[in-house]
Amino acid sequence: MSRIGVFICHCGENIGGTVDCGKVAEVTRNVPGVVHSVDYKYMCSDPGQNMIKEAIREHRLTGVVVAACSPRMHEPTFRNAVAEAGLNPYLCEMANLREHCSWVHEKGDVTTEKAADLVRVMVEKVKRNHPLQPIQVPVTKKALVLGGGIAGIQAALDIANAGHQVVLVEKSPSIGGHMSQLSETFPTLDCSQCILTPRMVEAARHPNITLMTYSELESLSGFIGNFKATIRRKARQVDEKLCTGCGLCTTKCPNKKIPDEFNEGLSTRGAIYVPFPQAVPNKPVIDKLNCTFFKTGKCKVCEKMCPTKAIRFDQQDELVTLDVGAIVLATGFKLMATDKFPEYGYGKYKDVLDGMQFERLASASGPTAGAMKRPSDGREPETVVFVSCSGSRDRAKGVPYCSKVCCMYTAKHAMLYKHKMHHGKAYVFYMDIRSSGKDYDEFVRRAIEEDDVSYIRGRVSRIYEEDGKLVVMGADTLQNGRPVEIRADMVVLATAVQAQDGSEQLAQKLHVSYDPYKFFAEAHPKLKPVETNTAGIFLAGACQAPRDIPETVAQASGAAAKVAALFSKDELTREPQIAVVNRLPAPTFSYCVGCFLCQSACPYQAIEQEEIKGRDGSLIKTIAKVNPGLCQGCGTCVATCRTKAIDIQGFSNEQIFAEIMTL
Amino acid sequence: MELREKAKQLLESGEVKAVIGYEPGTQGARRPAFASSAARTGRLGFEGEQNLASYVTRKEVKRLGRVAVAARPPVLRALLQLMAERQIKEQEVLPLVLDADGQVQELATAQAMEEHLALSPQQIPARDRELMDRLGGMTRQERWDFWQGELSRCIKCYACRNSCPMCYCEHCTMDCNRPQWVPVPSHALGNLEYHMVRAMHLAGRCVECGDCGRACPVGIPIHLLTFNAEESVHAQFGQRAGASSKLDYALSTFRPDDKETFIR
Amino acid sequence: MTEPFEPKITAFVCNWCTYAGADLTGTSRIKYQSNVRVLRLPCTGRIDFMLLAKAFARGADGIIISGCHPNDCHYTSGNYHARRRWMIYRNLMDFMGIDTARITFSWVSAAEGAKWAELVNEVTTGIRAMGPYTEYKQLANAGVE
Amino acid sequence: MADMYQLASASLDPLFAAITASGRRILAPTDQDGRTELNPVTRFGQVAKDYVQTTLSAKEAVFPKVEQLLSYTLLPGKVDLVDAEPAAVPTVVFGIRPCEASGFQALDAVFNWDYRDKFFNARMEQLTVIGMGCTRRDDACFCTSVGGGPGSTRGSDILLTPTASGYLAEVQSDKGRAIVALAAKLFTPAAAADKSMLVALPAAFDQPALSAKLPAMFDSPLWAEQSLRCVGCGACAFVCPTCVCFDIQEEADTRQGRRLRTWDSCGYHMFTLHASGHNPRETQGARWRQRIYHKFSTYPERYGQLGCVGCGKCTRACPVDMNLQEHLVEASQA
Amino acid sequence: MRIGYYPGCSLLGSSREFDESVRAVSKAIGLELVEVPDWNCCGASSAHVLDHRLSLALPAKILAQAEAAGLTEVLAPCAACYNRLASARAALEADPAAAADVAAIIEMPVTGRVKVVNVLEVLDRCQAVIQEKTVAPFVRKVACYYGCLLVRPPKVLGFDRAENPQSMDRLMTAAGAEAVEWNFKTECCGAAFSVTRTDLVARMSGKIVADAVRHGAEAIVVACPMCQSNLDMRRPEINAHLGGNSQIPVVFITQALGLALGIAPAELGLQRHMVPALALQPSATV
Repeated sequence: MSRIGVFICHCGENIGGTVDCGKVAEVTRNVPGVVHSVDYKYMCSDPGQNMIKEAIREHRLTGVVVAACSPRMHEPTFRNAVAEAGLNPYLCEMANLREHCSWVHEKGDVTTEKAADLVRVMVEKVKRNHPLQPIQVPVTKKALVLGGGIAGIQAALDIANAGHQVVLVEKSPSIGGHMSQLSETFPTLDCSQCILTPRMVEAARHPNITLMTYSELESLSGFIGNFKATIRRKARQVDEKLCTGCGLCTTKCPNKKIPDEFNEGLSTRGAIYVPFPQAVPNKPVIDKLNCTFFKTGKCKVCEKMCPTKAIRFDQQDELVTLDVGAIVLATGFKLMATDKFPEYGYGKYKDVLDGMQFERLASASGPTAGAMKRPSDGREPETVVFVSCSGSRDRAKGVPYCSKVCCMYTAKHAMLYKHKMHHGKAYVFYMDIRSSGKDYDEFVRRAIEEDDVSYIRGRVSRIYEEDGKLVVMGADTLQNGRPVEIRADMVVLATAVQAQDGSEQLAQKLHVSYDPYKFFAEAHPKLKPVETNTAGIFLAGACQAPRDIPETVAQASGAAAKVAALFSKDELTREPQIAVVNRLPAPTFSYCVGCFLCQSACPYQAIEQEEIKGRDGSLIKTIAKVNPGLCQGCGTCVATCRTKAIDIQGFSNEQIFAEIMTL
Repeated sequence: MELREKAKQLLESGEVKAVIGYEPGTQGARRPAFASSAARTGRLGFEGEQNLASYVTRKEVKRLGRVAVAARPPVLRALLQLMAERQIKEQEVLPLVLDADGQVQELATAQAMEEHLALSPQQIPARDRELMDRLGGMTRQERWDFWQGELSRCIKCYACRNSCPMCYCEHCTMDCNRPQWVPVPSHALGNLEYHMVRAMHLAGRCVECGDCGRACPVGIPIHLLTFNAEESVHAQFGQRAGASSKLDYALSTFRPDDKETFIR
Repeated sequence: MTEPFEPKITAFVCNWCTYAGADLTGTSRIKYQSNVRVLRLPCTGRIDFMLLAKAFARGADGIIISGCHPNDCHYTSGNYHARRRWMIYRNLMDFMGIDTARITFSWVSAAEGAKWAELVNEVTTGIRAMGPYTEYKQLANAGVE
Repeated sequence: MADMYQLASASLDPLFAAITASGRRILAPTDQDGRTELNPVTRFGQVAKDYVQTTLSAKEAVFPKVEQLLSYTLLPGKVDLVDAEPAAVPTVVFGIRPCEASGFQALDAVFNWDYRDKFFNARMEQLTVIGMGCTRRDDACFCTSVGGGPGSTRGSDILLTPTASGYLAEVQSDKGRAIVALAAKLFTPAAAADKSMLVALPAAFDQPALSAKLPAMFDSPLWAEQSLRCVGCGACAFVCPTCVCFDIQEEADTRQGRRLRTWDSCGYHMFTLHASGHNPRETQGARWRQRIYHKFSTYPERYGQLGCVGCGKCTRACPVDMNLQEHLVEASQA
Repeated sequence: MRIGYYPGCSLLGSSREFDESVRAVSKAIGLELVEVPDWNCCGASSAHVLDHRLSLALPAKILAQAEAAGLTEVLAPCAACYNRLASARAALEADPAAAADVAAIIEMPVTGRVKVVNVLEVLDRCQAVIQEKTVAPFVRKVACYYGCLLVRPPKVLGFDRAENPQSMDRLMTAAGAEAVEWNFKTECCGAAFSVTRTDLVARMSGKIVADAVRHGAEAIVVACPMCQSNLDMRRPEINAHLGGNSQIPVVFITQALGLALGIAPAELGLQRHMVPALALQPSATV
């Protein structure tokens, strides 16, 4: 006969303000099997937890129901408390009176009745709980970091410095990411590459870090502590060991007209190229789509040029499989595509740029060596218009969210322009200026007050070319929407920050969830900002949402800390809510008939065969068996099993059935 | 008669321990018949309706050893599905079929069975199709009343379950009592849930032989329920039970683009 | 004077998306009608069709089943299996004359707190309008002498 | 002691009217699109013509397929228990065959053996049986092999035997007389018993001899062979007028519940399955043997009567045609 | 193909040539126009700024008439009519209460069954036929001018791309023309201010004409009576404002296509323009 204790939490006014907790305690007291039922202001407080522990001893409880907040919040807390009182932690269940009742319903009898129902349901469940033992799984102390931008580099360095192995995978030929393209960085205007390149080099040199550039994740299986990742190492057509990075090969490539990704198409490169001077590794790669040899079968000029004979036209992609215990996602962002702005002539007029292109234009390592020359004719732009929120906060463009970094970099751009062309005129069209952050607003004020950038509060309706000028039609909403027309030489659109291409597919490979805009979703908006819903996979940087550099670095270190914590133990403890196949004494052995329909239903290949043999060794029958290491406890097999031979510990048929029968 | 000689020969040679076919029964009916020795093959024939595949999984029959079975298409489908569900092995059963020119043919391998089946298209008998369409044309309430009327006669004798070649579970859901999923008594709820479960458990597994309906002593067209389940599986997922000895169970597989219209 | 009919609605939800989504509804303090009783399961893949039948047998007037959107299943494919199961089950129930309008299947993600509230309200109002599922409630006593 | 009357065909409608008027419910064979079922009727016109047997037996009238024994509610610290009272309505079962009528005595033997079952008796007290002698038979019939016959009065309160002009009514009991009293003028005393229209049915085997040899045949391979084709369902038991096995089932939620009695069958492998997993009747052969032994050996031993009335309902209901008579003949020849 | 036809007032008056050319082209490509019986004013361009219920009731009545006549789609060539009908339909679909109210006013059911389509949508469907029946390719540079009403609000109309529509360009290219890339495809022409603030219209339409000319267009192709009349009828004021003398003709898409299909200019009302357009006929090209 079960002896259940019920503990109703007021959660201050959160529950108590809506639900008559005393009443609930009284009602549950009369439920058969309940020997103790009380209510208290804060069950999660020490005195609250002590009440539970004492009650367990005093009333020799065989099960505990804590009616409080969501089990997703405090289940561990109370299970620990119960365990400390010597009861198996899995004999404790929570009824969700807060998130699922008091917070969503009005004060009144019906709400109190509902609360009582929720408690009764859990009482009946816990009556049918069984003591469970946590499952121990080994941890592979090697991390996989996807993305070699500042986020990935930072995370890799922190994990490596904690003494663990890291594999840093970057899809492009060099690490560095977007940050390596930036000219200066707000709010300090220090040179981006100057602060980034040392980190890049450090990562490359670090004994614990294995760099895999020009590589991508092919597939992933396994689970926390025990992932198996397959990486595709795309063929560079260059033997990295032999190559010295002298760059001779790039000098004579006949095909020179390929738009340069690093310079955002503002300059061109050859078919064999090093993405940028400070690239890490500083080894060239052959762009097969544009390589004359790969297109026509002739050429091989670079091969002739190479002093170390490092060119490999026959090199193939290779697949590498890695065992890793944790994964950090740091795949970054992209800017909204040009075809989204016909009304701004973006992609149509050479002198309408996006923010990243302007960075290259302003960068000392850029196509103009930092000189302000507009792309179309190389003339110095006398008038430049900066349009913030190009796409951001615009439902019509499918981006209702704020891209966060634009206000700041637009101010920076205007400043950089003014610093290079004191006599030039800079206008900024904006909706609101969002410059919250250390020294951020001061920075914007500086642009307006010291560098006299004219900020116009209003949207731009259209940009068109008229005799060599870009006519920007907009409105000034601070002057009752007076139409504004500016004849500019160059326009810079602060286009929206969007999730990296292919992030949806990547998320599906990794089984992490993502938001409607394909940014990876954190496990909890506040309390688990770097975790994903899939244990062992963490997030860093703009792949989760628009982020500026300081935030990205902070988050990356956060993710690294999580990984380090995970790696601090040799084994990790997993919840025992997994499937089991029932076993009975001979001659039945099990209700399983061995049809193995469950096998194809299992997402984790966790269902194995078990042969039952008689004393003489003869095969009696073959039944299903669950591998506790692989089973994650989804229960799909349970719903598939006709004989009800498979069940889930903690969500068993008897428990769920009783819950239904209580309502 | 051809089957008799074949049976004699198989039994005498010891290739099989018994031959399952049909023989004349009461009131001119045909019924399943077991011949475990050449002497007992005298009345064996191919004509009969029960799905003989339901015998091959019974332990009483398994103990006999390898058996030959007079196999009309539904029987073959059932045998293949049983192989897919690992209840029998190729070498345990020898299906016998009549070929085009009336000769008895052995289908020793699953492949041979699959090929033979390919010749005879699977379709629901016109009478049943007609009734199903009639039901389809009814309002929901009319269908409810129809089935409540029919099922009120059910006495839960389990003739349908026990005649079904795919109902081989030693421990049926009906026998589960922790928890007692389906009420044992044959009151309205017990009957409805029993037949609901039976149909669901046969969805994607029913070979559409209609034996359940044939077996029902009180004449409830319960086979329409499994037909419905099997048909919606075929219509929506293209899979069909008994097509192959390789498991392709619609309800433990999926396509990410499965099309449904009702999930919000 | 009889009091107005209040439907009994049982919801089967997965732990990772819809249960979390319903938590979010709470944290966002979005109010909804209180008729629903939520039963938490690991995954929609775990939801045996018999659970639905039992809920009706136990007197539910309406049922909600909800889990992760396709592609987003925490267990990668539990919801796909569930979807297939429901496609067949729904057909069969309709064929048997069971009122499928009383069962609402839905995908509610951990981020869709508002959607959960909407869903519950729509269903509750809808079922209230349909009235009690009397014909099913009567089954348990029909045929018992 | 049996009083005999003539009953004109035309008198049956007024008789039905009188019975109904007396507040009795009449159950009689009716034709439901091809199936002969026992259903409530009020007019003789509703009664099926020219039938051999109903599919189910009339035992439902006294031993329903599901009946409630008690209900309970869980209260803190105690259980509130309510006994069920059988709602027994005065019932006349009309037109069942002599074989089936005699089945009631086999039921009575069990329900009143050591323990008097209140539910059965309450219904039995309210029951009047008006049997109908057989002018037809089919291949499943073998009443004459088990001590019955097309005109046997055993178990009937009134047995009607078709005659050229109408029916011969043999009134067997006070219950029968009570019916006659309801419409006395319809019954005209009959001098001689005209049973010429009854169908002839020679006995197929020597039952006493069979019963005698059964104990020695327990280990015969015959039962296993005979039962190979049996699928182990309960159809035979459920349609049988004498099969009395039942199961007690509790149906409960977590607060209240009820206890029900429902038909069961010794043909099921679960029937004798022990909690340990051991099953004394592990094979269908053992279960088939049990069925025959129970009816032809155990019953005579314990109750001094057979557990089989030769109605052949089991044979007709069986999905695989396990013809009982045929198997009994085989056994007696073995 | 059979489709409902709602000419609206302009097509009977100031823009008869639009009506004529629509009918002519439809005939040529085997499109049967069924005029909505007993149709009334759509309410543009004043109703929706004066009385909300009226602005819903007027279009609702038209659609109800169409439905009663067994039509499922109504072609409204006038962009203003098209916009009003579609907007009202959407508004009523979204607000059952309003729908009921309006139904009471017009004493006809409001079901939303009848869809509203504009000229470009319909012609777009008939691309294949048009291409095969084209006898005299319209080999000219044209500026396709959609105006503001055909594509906005995108949520309601869901037709083409609001900022950079393509359908007319497609159609003209198919007919042999070269659709120039220019800036004012959807800019406002000044519309109803034509009468009250001619100066304003001159300025706004002026920009449009100028930009079309600047991009080398030989004709402006339109699908809206209001645009057409502003760019055409107000040309003197426009030229005065621009201080130039642009003679670029402004024709309806149906007129342009009509010529390509070999229909006589007169049937297309090509002679009715203020700025001479007859020169556009193929014969004149050689």
